[in-house]
Amino acid sequence: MIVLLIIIPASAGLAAFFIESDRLRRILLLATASAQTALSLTTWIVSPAPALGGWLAEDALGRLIETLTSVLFLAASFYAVAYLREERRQTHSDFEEGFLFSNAREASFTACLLFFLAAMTLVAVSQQLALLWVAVEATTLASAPLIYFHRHHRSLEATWKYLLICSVGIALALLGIFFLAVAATNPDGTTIPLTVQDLRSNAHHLNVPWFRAAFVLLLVGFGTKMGLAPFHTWLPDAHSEAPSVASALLSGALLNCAFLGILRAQEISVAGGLADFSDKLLLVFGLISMGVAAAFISGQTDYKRMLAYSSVEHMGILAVGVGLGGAAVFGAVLHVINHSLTKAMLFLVAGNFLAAYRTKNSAEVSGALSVLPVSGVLWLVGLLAITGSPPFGPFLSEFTILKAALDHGQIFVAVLYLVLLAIIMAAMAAPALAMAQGTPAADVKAAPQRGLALSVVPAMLGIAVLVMGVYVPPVLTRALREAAHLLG
Amino acid sequence: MTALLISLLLFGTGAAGSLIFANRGRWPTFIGAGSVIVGSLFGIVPALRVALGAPPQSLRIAWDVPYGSLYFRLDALSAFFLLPIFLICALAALYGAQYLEAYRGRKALAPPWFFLNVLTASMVVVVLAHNAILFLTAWETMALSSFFLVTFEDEKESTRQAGWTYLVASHIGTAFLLVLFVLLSKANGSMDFDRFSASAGAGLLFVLALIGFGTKAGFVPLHVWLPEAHPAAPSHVSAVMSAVMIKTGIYGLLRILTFLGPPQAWWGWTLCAIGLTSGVLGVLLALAQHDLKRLLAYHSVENIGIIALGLGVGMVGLSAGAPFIAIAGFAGALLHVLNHALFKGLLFFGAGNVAHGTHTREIDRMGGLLRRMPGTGATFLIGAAAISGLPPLNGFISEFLIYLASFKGAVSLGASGNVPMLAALSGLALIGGLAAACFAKAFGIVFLGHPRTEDAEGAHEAGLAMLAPGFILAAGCIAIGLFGSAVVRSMAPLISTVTGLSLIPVGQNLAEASNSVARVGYFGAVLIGLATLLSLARRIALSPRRVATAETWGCGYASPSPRMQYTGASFAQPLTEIFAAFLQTHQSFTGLEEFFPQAAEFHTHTDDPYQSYVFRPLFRGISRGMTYLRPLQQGKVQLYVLYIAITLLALLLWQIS
Amino acid sequence: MSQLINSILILLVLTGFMLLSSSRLAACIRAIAIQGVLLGILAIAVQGRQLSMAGVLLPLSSAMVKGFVLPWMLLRAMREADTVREVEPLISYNLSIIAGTAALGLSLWLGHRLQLSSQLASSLLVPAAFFTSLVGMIVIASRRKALTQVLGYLALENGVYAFGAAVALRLPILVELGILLDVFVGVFVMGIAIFHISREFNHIDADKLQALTDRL
Amino acid sequence: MLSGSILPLILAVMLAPLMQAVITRTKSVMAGRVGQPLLQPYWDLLKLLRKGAVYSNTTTWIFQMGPAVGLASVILAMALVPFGGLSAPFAFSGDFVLIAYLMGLGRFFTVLAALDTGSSFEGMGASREVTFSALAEPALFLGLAALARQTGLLSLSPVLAAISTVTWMHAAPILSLTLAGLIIVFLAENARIPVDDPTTHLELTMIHEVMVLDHSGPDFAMIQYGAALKMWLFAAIIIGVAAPWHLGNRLIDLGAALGAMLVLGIAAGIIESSMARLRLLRVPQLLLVAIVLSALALAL
Repeated sequence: MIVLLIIIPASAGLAAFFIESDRLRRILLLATASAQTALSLTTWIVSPAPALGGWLAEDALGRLIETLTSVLFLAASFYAVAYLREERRQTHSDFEEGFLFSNAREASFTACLLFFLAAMTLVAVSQQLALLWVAVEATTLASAPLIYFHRHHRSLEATWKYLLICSVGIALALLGIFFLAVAATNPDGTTIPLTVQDLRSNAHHLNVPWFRAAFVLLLVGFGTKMGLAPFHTWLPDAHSEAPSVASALLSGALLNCAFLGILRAQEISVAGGLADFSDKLLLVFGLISMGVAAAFISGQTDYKRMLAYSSVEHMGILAVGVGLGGAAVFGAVLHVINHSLTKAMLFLVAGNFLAAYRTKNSAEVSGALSVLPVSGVLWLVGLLAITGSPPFGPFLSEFTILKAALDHGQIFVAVLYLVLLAIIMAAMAAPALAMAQGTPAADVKAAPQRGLALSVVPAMLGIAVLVMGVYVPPVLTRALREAAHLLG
Repeated sequence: MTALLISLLLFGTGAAGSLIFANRGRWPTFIGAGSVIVGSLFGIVPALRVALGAPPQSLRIAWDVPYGSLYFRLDALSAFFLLPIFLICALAALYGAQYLEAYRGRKALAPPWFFLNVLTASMVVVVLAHNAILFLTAWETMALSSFFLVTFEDEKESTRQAGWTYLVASHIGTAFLLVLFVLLSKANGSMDFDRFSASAGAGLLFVLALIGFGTKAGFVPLHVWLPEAHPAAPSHVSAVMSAVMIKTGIYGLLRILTFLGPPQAWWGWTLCAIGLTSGVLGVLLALAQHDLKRLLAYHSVENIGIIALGLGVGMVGLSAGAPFIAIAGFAGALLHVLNHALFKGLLFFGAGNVAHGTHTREIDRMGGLLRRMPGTGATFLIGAAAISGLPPLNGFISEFLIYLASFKGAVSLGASGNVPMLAALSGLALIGGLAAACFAKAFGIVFLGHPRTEDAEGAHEAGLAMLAPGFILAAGCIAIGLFGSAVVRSMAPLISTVTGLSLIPVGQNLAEASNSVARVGYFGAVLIGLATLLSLARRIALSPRRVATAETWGCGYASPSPRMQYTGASFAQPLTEIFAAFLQTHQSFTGLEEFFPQAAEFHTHTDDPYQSYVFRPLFRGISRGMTYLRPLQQGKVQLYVLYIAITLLALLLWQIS
Repeated sequence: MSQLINSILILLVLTGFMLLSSSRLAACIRAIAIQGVLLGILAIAVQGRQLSMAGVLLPLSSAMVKGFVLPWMLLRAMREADTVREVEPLISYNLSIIAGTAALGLSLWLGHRLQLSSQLASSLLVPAAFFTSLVGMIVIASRRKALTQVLGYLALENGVYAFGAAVALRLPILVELGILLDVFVGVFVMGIAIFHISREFNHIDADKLQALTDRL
Repeated sequence: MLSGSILPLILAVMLAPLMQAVITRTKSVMAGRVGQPLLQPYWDLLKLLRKGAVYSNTTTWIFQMGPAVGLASVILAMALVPFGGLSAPFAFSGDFVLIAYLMGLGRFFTVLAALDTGSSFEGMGASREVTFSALAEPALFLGLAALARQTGLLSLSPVLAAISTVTWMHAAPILSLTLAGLIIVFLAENARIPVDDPTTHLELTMIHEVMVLDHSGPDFAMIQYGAALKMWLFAAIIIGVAAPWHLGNRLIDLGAALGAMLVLGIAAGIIESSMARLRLLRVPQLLLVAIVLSALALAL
């Protein structure tokens, strides 16, 4: 069953390459996405048997991330189909510099989407760290072409930076895994296998200096992919240049997968009683990320970049949550879900804005509420949700983290956390409100959104965000508890 | 409780309905306004019962969010705050139903009705909530829905600016509340109010509450959002926000006090100081305004200041173990909460009628409206007299109680306690005088004399639905003014909830205070009688005589013109001169030159000093500081990889060695 | 045996300096190729007595890929993009070498801090591997051409692999293959990217890629 | 219901105009003139009551209501003021607050009536009136608070009853400070020199009188009478502090009080004829002095 979760999208991706007819391929995309979601939902009822001698298995954490990924992918795929239908034209004129450019072959785009899904699923379910590494690197390779969908120099630049920086980071992560292998080698030469389960159960036998080094390397490596400052540098470029549906997946799903890599390391360090060491690092980088995000969000004129930096901020929040430990971990895992839903919605809405206003400069966007009523409302909802105001999901998770910080007497962390959140809120609200409200510029005509999905999909996500704010299903709570339990 | 739940349900359905039938002509108006009115009628009954001493009711339902539970509790305190909420919201709905018609065709009318229902519901939940998560959710929902109502006319730049200020202010205020509630729940984990305990230093908690709730209530200097937001909003929304929404801040403060145990003296001193600054600065800034609704907004700051003074006096009394001072002080403050709701709602409705009739909010462009809008004028006059604390109206009753408490304190408390009392005394006196001056200006310039512009010339009276609320509230002002003693006596359960004193002594002290109030009431009645008698007498005296009408005597000046009348600015000028230091009024004057001078121009404009000298610079500074980090994102991939390398090495050096 | 290992490791370090100091792209590519081959040998050498079939085949294949396939691809990319065959560093060669020396010192310190328990591996292993990775990063950070940055990435990868080859004996084949595949595909994709870059800018300077920034 | 004697009220209603007459008489004597008969104010009132009236066609019912409300409020305030050892008809704790605010009510309506005419002169007068009264109010309250503090009582009649020559013995400085403050308030509230000049009507420096320019006939009568009552009220309080002879014999006490009133009236007259009006800009300073004096009295 787990294998299916990986085989289905992979093979579908392979098929997508060679299918000529657009209709058929789109149907395939939707079908795969639906099948994947259905399958991953069934794993909640019947937990699947481990495969490859326990290398592929679903623990609470993995299942959570995997389900989230496939759900987001389902949403994204519906959006993508409508989006691709609109992008069918041969050449497009760039709205920033006016040159003409063409898009990548839709076939390869779809294929890469599916491979991307397969890779992310593999990340979620692989218990063997080296395998997990392989999967993470695979996500990079599969998603790079997505960023380069619009064939012009800016997207190319973004792609290049993404590739290079992430590859470097991931290479370091590999070194980290090797260090871990060393740490897992007992003096008598016997070694602990590199599966999370074994490492946790034997965590106390790990060689501490090597493990510390390993953890540092893993943090830097996966942190690069996850977008922790100061390794986040690829993130704003990639998110702002990729087509919005890709941005949504990058922010909503990919970052979580990278985060999972760090979480695995954290699991081990917690089990090994080294929590206070790894917690410190996570706290430091979490706060740094929030600070950097605050700095770049204030006065940010490109609304897609603004969203990207907000992703950096929220990755920071996740790191802080895990670093605080205790109840905060629960909050962090919950925040993974909330952030993914909200941010995916925001990016999709941003895509609609982009289509209607043909500019990424928030100063040139106004009156969205009257031009694109649905998207406009969702934009405001997203803004409020992402800045952590009730009654939306992120508030609950962010509050849980804050509470833990104060309960643990981490006053400094709590204060800094609140101050940065406040700054970011104030900085995001100004441009975001100006975009939604006011009267639209004369030349902007209410572009009739042809594809219904373009507004329905974000609306669905918006509803989900709202629901998560007023009702966290007990089954989910239980899963979150379980997951948090792994992380101490 | 069930009645309250039903009313909440009604608000919910109203909200939903007004959206669902958004493009069915007048349906949203009927549904939205109807639900608010009917829901309020449902809810006001149990509120009244509990406020008058019925036992508290509570309802706790499990809620599947972290730390959350749907825990509602209706005790005397919540009930007391529910009354104005229901009353004003219902009247505002009635008013809005007609007021918003002016926008039909230009704007979608469904959203304001949706948000009005949400706002009402959330305010109700705020005062009922007995669980922090529930409270915070309702609290922020309240802020957001009112935000969307404020930005109803979002095509105006000023409105958007006001919206942003409001949103940011309430968000930051909420941040303090988060910390406050977490610290309160620290002792025994649960976020339910009845599990709260002031484990951490009560002083810190008090300060947090003061800032967090003070932002909503509009304590100086946290009031800056208020004079922006209230004028920007549609008038019925301004009424709701100013009359009841900001009072939820006072409610929150009182609710928190019930967790903190016996107050320390310095809390009372602090509140007195805040009240004094808010009151005096509020009324001074109000004096300097030219925009009628902005003027009213600053008066909200002033009245919040008076309330704070009352609370402060009460707390000093409580900490000094002087029950009468405590009880009279709190009673005055709480009664003023109710009274301010009445007359401020009335005034904002009146201001709405004026703006609606003249298409301007500039006081100096009005004049002579009393002849054109008799109903609005009469009610506005009553509101003006009431807010200036003049007998025989309700404003005087509450201020009288505070005076009584602070006189008592000045007389009986030692040097330890009587400084705040004297501050309260002279402060109240000064505030009272200035408020009277300000409303003499507001009413006199707007409603009396000649119309100053065509707008004022062509003003027309508002429709019935926009007049009725004013009359109802005016009746309320008079009623409390005459029969205040009954109200005061009935406040015993409330006061004992707030002060934690047992019911019997509270009752006795209230009875003592209400004796004086009763006398005041008699005097009010006699005053009305005597005044009518005298005016009848002069009518009789005049009846056989010749009564002529003529031009106003211009002291021999041949051809006076309406533009020569005293303007609001010139009326307030002597006072604004005296207090110029606090106001920082900007003047621009293109003077008279030569023998045959050209037309000269004179402008005065008073910004909020805190806004322009504290907060705006602060925010600008922060964002400027932030931009120093921008060069990090150079665009050079080489640099980016270098960051990684350096960080990695630094970490290794830090962690491995 | 350890003599052989040590000499390989020393050669690895030397190729690192070669990469830093040589001014011609082709030379750099050659250095990388040599590293690839060395790693293959190293991987076999460390296994000492208990040689397995896979234990030989895998290193050989990796040596093939890293020593011949990738270099060939890169040379081809270089020709296609027919640019200046100069490395065009951002910092002088001497400075690069000094940086390299510093890196070497750091690696030695690290090797001193982190002792390998496994008796097979030589004490030089950690420093050499780490040094190679650092060299890779130095190259990426200090060179102008996109192509050179790929080389840097390969060097980094080689360093990691060297370490892996030496210590992670029991890494399952599947994983080894996966890693190898990833490196290969990665470089392949980068090659494509370079191809596009050269077409887009008819130049492969990474300098040209500075449009996206938040400078004010 | 009735908590004291009705007499103080009756005396005030009857004798109030007389006090003004005393002041004017003193002034004319000082100026070496014979001066008008002491009953002149009464004749004036009667004459006004018998006249018709001219209303500006700008004005509304506010204008006609103003004088009635003004007079009614001052009469009611009077019902709370004791005189000559007799406690006021009504007394309850906090009643001086009511006194002050009844004055405020009267002022409020006088000001509105002035603004109702739309005349810039009356507007100016109104503006000045509210300015000075806003400053006079704290002074008054602090003064009253000082008295309350001194006696430990919260109602005017008992307070004044409690002040006696004995009190003066041991609290002379406090009482004299308070008294000074109250006298300044008295001058300001009753539009006397040095704050205001009741005898001129058209100078731009006018305050109170210019507000009532447009009133005529019975309305003006009510205003004049109200002004007289107001003066009596303050005077009564002042002598209640300054001349606290309570010998027990009601008649003697009353006579003493009336004598004190006479003296006060003459004193006011002397001040007026010996002093010039202050420049308007100085008036606030004078009132601030009053505030400081009362505050000092409290601090002692």
